[in-house]
Amino acid sequence: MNLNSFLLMRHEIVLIAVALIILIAEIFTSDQNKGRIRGLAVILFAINAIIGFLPAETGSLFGGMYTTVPLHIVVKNILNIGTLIILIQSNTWLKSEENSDKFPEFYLLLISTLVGMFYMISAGDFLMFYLGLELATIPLAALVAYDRYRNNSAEGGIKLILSSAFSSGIMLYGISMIYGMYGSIYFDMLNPAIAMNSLTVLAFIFFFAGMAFKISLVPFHLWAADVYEGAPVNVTSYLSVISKGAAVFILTIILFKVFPTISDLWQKVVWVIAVMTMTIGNLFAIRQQNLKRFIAFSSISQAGFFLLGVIGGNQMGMTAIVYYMLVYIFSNLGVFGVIAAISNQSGKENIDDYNGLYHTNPKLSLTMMLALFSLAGIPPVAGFFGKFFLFTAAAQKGFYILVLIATINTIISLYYYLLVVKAMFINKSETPIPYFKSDFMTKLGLGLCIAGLVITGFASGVWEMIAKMAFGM
Amino acid sequence: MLNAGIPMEAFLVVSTLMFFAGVYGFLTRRNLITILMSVELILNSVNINFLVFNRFLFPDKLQGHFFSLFIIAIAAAEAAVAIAIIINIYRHFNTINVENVDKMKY
Amino acid sequence: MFLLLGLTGHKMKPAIAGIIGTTGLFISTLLSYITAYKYFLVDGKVDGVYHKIIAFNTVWLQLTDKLHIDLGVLLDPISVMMLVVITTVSLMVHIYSNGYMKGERGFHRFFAFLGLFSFSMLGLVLATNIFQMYIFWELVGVSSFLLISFYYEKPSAIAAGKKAFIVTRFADLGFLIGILILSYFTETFDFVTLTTPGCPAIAQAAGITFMGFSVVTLALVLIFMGGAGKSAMFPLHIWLPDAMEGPTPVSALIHAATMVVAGVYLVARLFPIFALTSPDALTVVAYVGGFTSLFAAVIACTQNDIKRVLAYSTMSQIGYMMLALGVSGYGGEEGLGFMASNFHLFTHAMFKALLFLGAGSIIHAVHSNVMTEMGGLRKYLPITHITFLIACLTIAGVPFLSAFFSKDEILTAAFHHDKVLFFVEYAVAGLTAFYMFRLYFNVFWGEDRHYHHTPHEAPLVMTLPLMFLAVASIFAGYLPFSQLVTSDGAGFESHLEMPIAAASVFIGLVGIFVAMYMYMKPKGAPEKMAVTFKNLYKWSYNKFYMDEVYLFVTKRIIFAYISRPVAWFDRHVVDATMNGFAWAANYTSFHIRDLQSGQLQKYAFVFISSVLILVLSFVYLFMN
Amino acid sequence: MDVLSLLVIIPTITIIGILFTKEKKQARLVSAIGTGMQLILAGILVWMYLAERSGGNTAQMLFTQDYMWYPNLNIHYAIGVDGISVAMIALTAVVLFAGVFASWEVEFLNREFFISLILLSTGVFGFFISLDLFTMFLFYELAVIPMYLLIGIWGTGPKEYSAMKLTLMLMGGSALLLVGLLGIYMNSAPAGQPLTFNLLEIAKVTIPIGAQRLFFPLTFVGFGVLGALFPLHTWSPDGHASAPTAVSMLHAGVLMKLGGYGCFRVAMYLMPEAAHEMAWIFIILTTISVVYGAYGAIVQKDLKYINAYSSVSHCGLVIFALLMMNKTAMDGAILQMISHGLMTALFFALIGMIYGRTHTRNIYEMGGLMRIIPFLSVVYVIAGLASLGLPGLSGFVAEMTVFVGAFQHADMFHRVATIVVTTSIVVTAVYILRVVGILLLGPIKNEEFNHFKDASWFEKLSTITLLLMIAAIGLAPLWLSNMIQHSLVPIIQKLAIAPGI
Amino acid sequence: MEITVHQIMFALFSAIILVFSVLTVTTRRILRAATFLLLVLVSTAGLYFMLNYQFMAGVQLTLYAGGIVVLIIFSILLTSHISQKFEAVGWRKAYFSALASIAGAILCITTILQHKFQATTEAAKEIDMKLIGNSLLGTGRDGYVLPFEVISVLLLAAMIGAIVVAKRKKTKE
Repeated sequence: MNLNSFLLMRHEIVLIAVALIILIAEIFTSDQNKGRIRGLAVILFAINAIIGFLPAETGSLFGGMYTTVPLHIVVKNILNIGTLIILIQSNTWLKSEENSDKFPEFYLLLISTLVGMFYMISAGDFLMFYLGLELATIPLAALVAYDRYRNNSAEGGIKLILSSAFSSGIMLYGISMIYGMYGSIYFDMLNPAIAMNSLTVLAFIFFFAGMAFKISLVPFHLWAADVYEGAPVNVTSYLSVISKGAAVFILTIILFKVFPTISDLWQKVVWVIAVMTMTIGNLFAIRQQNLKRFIAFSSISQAGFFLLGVIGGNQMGMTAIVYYMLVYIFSNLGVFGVIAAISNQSGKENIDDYNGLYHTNPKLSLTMMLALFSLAGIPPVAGFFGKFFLFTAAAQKGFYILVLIATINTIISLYYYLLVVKAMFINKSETPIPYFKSDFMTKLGLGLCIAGLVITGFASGVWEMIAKMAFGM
Repeated sequence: MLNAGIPMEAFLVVSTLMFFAGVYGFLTRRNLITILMSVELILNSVNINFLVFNRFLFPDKLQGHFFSLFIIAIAAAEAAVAIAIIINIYRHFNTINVENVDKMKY
Repeated sequence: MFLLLGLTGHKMKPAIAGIIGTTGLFISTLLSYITAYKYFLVDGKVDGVYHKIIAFNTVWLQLTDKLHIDLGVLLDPISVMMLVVITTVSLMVHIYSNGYMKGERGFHRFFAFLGLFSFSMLGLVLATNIFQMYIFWELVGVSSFLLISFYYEKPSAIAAGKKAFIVTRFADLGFLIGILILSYFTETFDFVTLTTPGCPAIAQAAGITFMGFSVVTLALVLIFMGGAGKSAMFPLHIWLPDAMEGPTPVSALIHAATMVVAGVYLVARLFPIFALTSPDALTVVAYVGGFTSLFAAVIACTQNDIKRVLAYSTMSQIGYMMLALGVSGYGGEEGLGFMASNFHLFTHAMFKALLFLGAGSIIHAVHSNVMTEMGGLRKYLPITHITFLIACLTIAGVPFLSAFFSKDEILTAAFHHDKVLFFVEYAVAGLTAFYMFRLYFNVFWGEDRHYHHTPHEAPLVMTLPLMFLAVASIFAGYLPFSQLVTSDGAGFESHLEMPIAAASVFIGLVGIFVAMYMYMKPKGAPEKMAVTFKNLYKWSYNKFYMDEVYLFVTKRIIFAYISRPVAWFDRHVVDATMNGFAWAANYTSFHIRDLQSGQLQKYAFVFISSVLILVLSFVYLFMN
Repeated sequence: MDVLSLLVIIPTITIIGILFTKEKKQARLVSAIGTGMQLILAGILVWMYLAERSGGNTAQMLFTQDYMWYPNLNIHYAIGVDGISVAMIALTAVVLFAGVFASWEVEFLNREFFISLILLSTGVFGFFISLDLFTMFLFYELAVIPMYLLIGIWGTGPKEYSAMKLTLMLMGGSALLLVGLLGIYMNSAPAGQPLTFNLLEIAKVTIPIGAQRLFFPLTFVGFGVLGALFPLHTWSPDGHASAPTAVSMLHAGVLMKLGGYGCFRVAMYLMPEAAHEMAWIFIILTTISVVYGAYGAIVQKDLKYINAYSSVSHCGLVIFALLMMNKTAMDGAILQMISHGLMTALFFALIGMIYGRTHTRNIYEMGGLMRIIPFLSVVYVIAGLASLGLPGLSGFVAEMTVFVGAFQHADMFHRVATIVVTTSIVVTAVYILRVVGILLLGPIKNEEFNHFKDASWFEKLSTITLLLMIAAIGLAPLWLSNMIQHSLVPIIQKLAIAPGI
Repeated sequence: MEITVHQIMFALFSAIILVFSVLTVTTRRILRAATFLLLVLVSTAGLYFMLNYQFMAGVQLTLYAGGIVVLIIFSILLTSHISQKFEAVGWRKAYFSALASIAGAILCITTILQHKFQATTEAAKEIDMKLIGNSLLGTGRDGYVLPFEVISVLLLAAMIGAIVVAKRKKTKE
């Protein structure tokens, strides 16, 4: 073990460094100059994201507690990009008066949760996994409750932290049983050992429930909508995009790495859960008025689509998941970017408020429409490709009925996405949201999303790269 | 061995019962703080599991032992944040009755 | 060789003025005369038989490897004869219309339609294959529709046009299915192949039976249905009387002389198959023809609208022709009926066109076509009067006028074949004479009515065709038809059978005299008659309620019991099911909302119970 | 650049061009130029195609291009055309061109309107040139989705409801289709060889019968929804009734053809055994469709509803004919697609123009239009005649080919179905004449109507373009029929090899 | 089988744990609940002693009993009156929760009891502080330096989070 091998943990280390620099900067800047920290944070994070793309070695550290493979790096980079966009988007909001005394903490908390996710991704044993999970959750609860002046924010925070504690309790119970049965917490030791028996089933399901909670799969999703609604917009986007994406990926690799011997079991579980998630998420989304809540349910159902890749249980599925994660980041952040921009400007978050938006703010509406279409899986935006590949992955394993249910669910989801489109383009309003000029950061954030949406699909290179990495797994 | 004559399953039964006592508490208590206490019960029972397994089945490595150590640490951190939020809730709602914290629904 | 395709040019021509249309048709007429001349006289018979000549043929649409629709020109005795008939009558009508339609709105349109019609009709008769015939058959139907609804602001005209089109369309459906069946079994559309006696395709198809009938019979009956539709045979006749809503020249052209005989032509065209393969089908033709002729004659006796009288008379006469075909055999003497039918077709075209144009002239003068508003017109309309009288005499079968010959041939053929039909026709001959002279006397004799202005004779452009046709009506009977137009192309000697001829002349004269007695001077006799045969009169006056039956079928059954329920079903069942899915989604969505109660503990409860349920189900799923 | 990709590129460039326009006039001018070029290109394509064929090129697909897109999944951007696609492309170009002129006077958000319209057409063109099922599906969805906005924003009546219904039902169809396509993909190559989406490649293998039984219905119904297969046609009346003129034209005229085209090009071509096995179900459904649509049309009061039901009937005939699986019937099906595309587009254009004047589509509120707007009325009558199958116009050619072809089927069931289907020609006549009678003929019902002006130049251009095509096909169908029949050969062969029931 | 001291101790601790666990979640006085929790935690430490995990027992006592419970009591004092008595739990909620919990407990226990854990083959290790220390800072397999570092980040983040959330408004004077 030498210094060089620490570079394997480059992503995490750089992130922690960024966090520390921000912390130090906060301490040593006067109140007048604090505003610059925002710029600093974005720049630092951008640098971090770029560093992430530098070629890296792979391997494992700490006796297998930390492993990194190319695919991990890809996923981390994707999460970096997503977080970068969120940071850019949240700039306007953090500028506001009410956040003036605490916005540097926002960066700290956000980055620490990202670190948690990175560790989860690279975890080689259940302990690291659990620590990463908590690191990705506890500060997040603080972030949800960040907006001290709103009841909803606090309510969201308490709901998140208590239910996550509850779920991690259940998950730990499962892990403890696995440990008891197979005598290790290391993934590489467990992998061949796990066999099918009823206690394993119990333990697996307890564990799975914990993960499902994190991804907000039905029926473990109930916290999600309330928390999403309560949280500040940018935190919601972080929750629904980065946190969820990471969790899905982690679930997948754990299923692949730890439980391949009982894939019969978990494929069935995932099947059931996927169907429920897609359907119930959609059914709830239909009748939402608050856009954040709306997107909360929509992203619940999106999580169900991710499971189509999970159930495939092969490289194809893995690639599809990672690819869709990227697409999903762009799409959902596009939606959230618009919601945030409008929410910051006018405080309006209801679908009805968006009536006639196209006539006053055409560019925002178009962005929103493209992003929604991407979520619904409509060409030519990237969501189409993402969904298609997910379906292909599931179909490859012969889960045609599941694919059929999923495609039917895309129709339901299309319905409610179209409701928003309808509000913006078709409905007339006496008092539409007036025209406003977005600042540079908002434009940049949305621009990145649009570019991502348009390019990701047509440029097959992205997919190919991920596929190559996934095959290396 | 200090535990001679006591079957491992007995420990597990105790911990499981404790676990579900915690679950019951989580499901029924009205006060947010008591809910937090229930969570502690749950985590505690998990700790017992880890330690028991470690001691009875895999004594030569300390994996379970350290796992529960970290769980305790995390429980503390969690409690800290949770209590901070609870206090915040108290400021907003003037109560910490969980049933009143339901402004967002459907 | 005959440049007949030049006729095609007609349709393209927008017929900006009647002159162009007339001129164009005049050229076609000349061409067709030349054709007839060359075909019958110059080329003449080969081996004593008129051969079918394919003047021109090109593949229009390749369907299967064997089936293809061609466009071409087929010349044989009947088609050449039809050519002459059509061009002649059409030319007359064109000339006549120049006067009749003067000052009407849409004068060009009228000539354009007339041109289209003539083109289609020629295409029909010259068709080399049954599908080409069908094509032009449809075109004829459409142009007929257009011409009937010419006065498109008059609701009755629109209704009549619609009715004509739909009824014939319905009949065409039978035609089409017949074609499908025939072509399926014989694998050809081509007339020459089909009508060659002993054609192997037919012979082979004849062996195949379906529900007890030979498929050929089935096909032929269906095809005859098409013919019956166009030729207004019972029960598909109902459109014809209404079609009189069209301008009178149109009635003359389409509904007297040309289009309505298309059905006869069709049967004649396929005659070898009928006669040789499927006598059953031929019997159907005969009886339908016979019944229609009687039925129509009875109705004609009671109608008041002069054009309607003529329309029913047309039906009756076409019934004659059909019957003649039906009782005919194939070849030589046996084919007397065939010859007679075509003969009658020819003569009928002349005198019926004359009658209609005459009627047009009367209407032109009186501005009404109701008989009771006319009377004593002989003073005002001398030329019309004379020509009309000639026509009436002809149709009544007065000796030495053209119809006398053709009708007697038919009666002869019927007499030798089927006595029942013979007596029917015999009665019809009497009725015909009666109703024609009822018309004649009512219009030209009797008292003067109060006219808005004094009726005056039509201009020369209108009377000239009358005169020409009158001449034709008189002398057409002297054409040696039995030499020219026969079932197998070979000629035979025909001669009058005196007893039959005498009897028919007698019955005709009886009819004339009865009419003269009743209508020449108003004596109230008709009313007495009407009272005596009250029910018969009433039924006949109301056309045996056929229209009502149709109305019932269409309005009540098709509209009320098929279409409306279909539309309702579509909206309230099929569509509602689709909407039902959406509704169900919303409904479920609403009813599961309590799941999301905002209560943290309920969430946890769902969480833990889901976990337990999953465990329970999967443990037992896997342990068993 | 190859000629086929240009078909997709020109619309894209047009869209970009419209984005840069400032004024309404410019926007429509650019659209007109773009679609005009597209029309010319389609013409050139037809010419090139015929030249190639007469030059003795007998490849199944011409002008093929193949670019690897997703090597990992073996997804290509593969394009190529045969006679059928060429015909459909020409149809699309004509209808699009006419559509742009028919919507010349769209005022509200006109740039967006033209963009959506052309985007839709891009999808259609792309669909017809695709040889790769993936790109085909992509273009298919691309063609469907702009409909929502087009109907929702520029439509009339209960436009939001209709737009939503149409979009959802069509996307529902594509949901089934997607599963079907994936199923085909998964069985597209023998074990061990790379899977493929390429149509021609898949055609070379025989998909296992078990898989066929599963995926044929999915694919067929998936496409069938767009082809208004009973009982999944209900989007059609509402959708068409609410859509703006050009959209109805393009949708009924072209988009519905995607359904039929997909049915045989994908479902039947690739899965012939299952097609044989299950044809009877769909024959019954389409027979119902044909007759039912026609009867449904009789009692409608709204012009567009009449036409929509008539489309259900006509499109039902398309699929019906396809299912007969012989050359003639399929030839007829394609002719019917083209013919129906043209005449229904013409109908909708006219209805739009009439509506633009009278502001009602209820036939009982109108009457005597012949006198007021003779040009439009005459064209309407001709369109009507084409619809009821008058010889000399395209409808007749198509219908007769279908009937004769369908009747050639050796099986009694098929022939009986054919006879049932033929009865629709009478019913068609009834509803067409009913409309003509009430709408155009008769006395003028409303005094205000007297002020109407007859067609303006762009309306004339729009209608005459379509009319000419209808007449051209009706008068000289042989070249088109030959072009189609030649291209049908491989499909027929594949169907013929497959064992019957 | 004679009853050993250990068994008696175990029975005692278990009894305390179970009874007070239930009491913790059922008592209607909040401070009592906290006290009962403390008792449970202490008895758990007792169990750890029995298992020969002195270090863990110590941590349990200090961190859990000493830290968390105190934190909880503080917050109780901040947010409630000491003598405050809760209303009784609604019967439906209690009933269903109890049902779920009991069912869960039965399910888990039967499953556990059915399962035959593999008997140990390893020699018990004496756990002294040195071993614990070495393991905690070890970098190889069964070394826990990485979790150790990560949890420090976690604690930092949690601290910041707690501060951010609990910070009062700046007074704008």
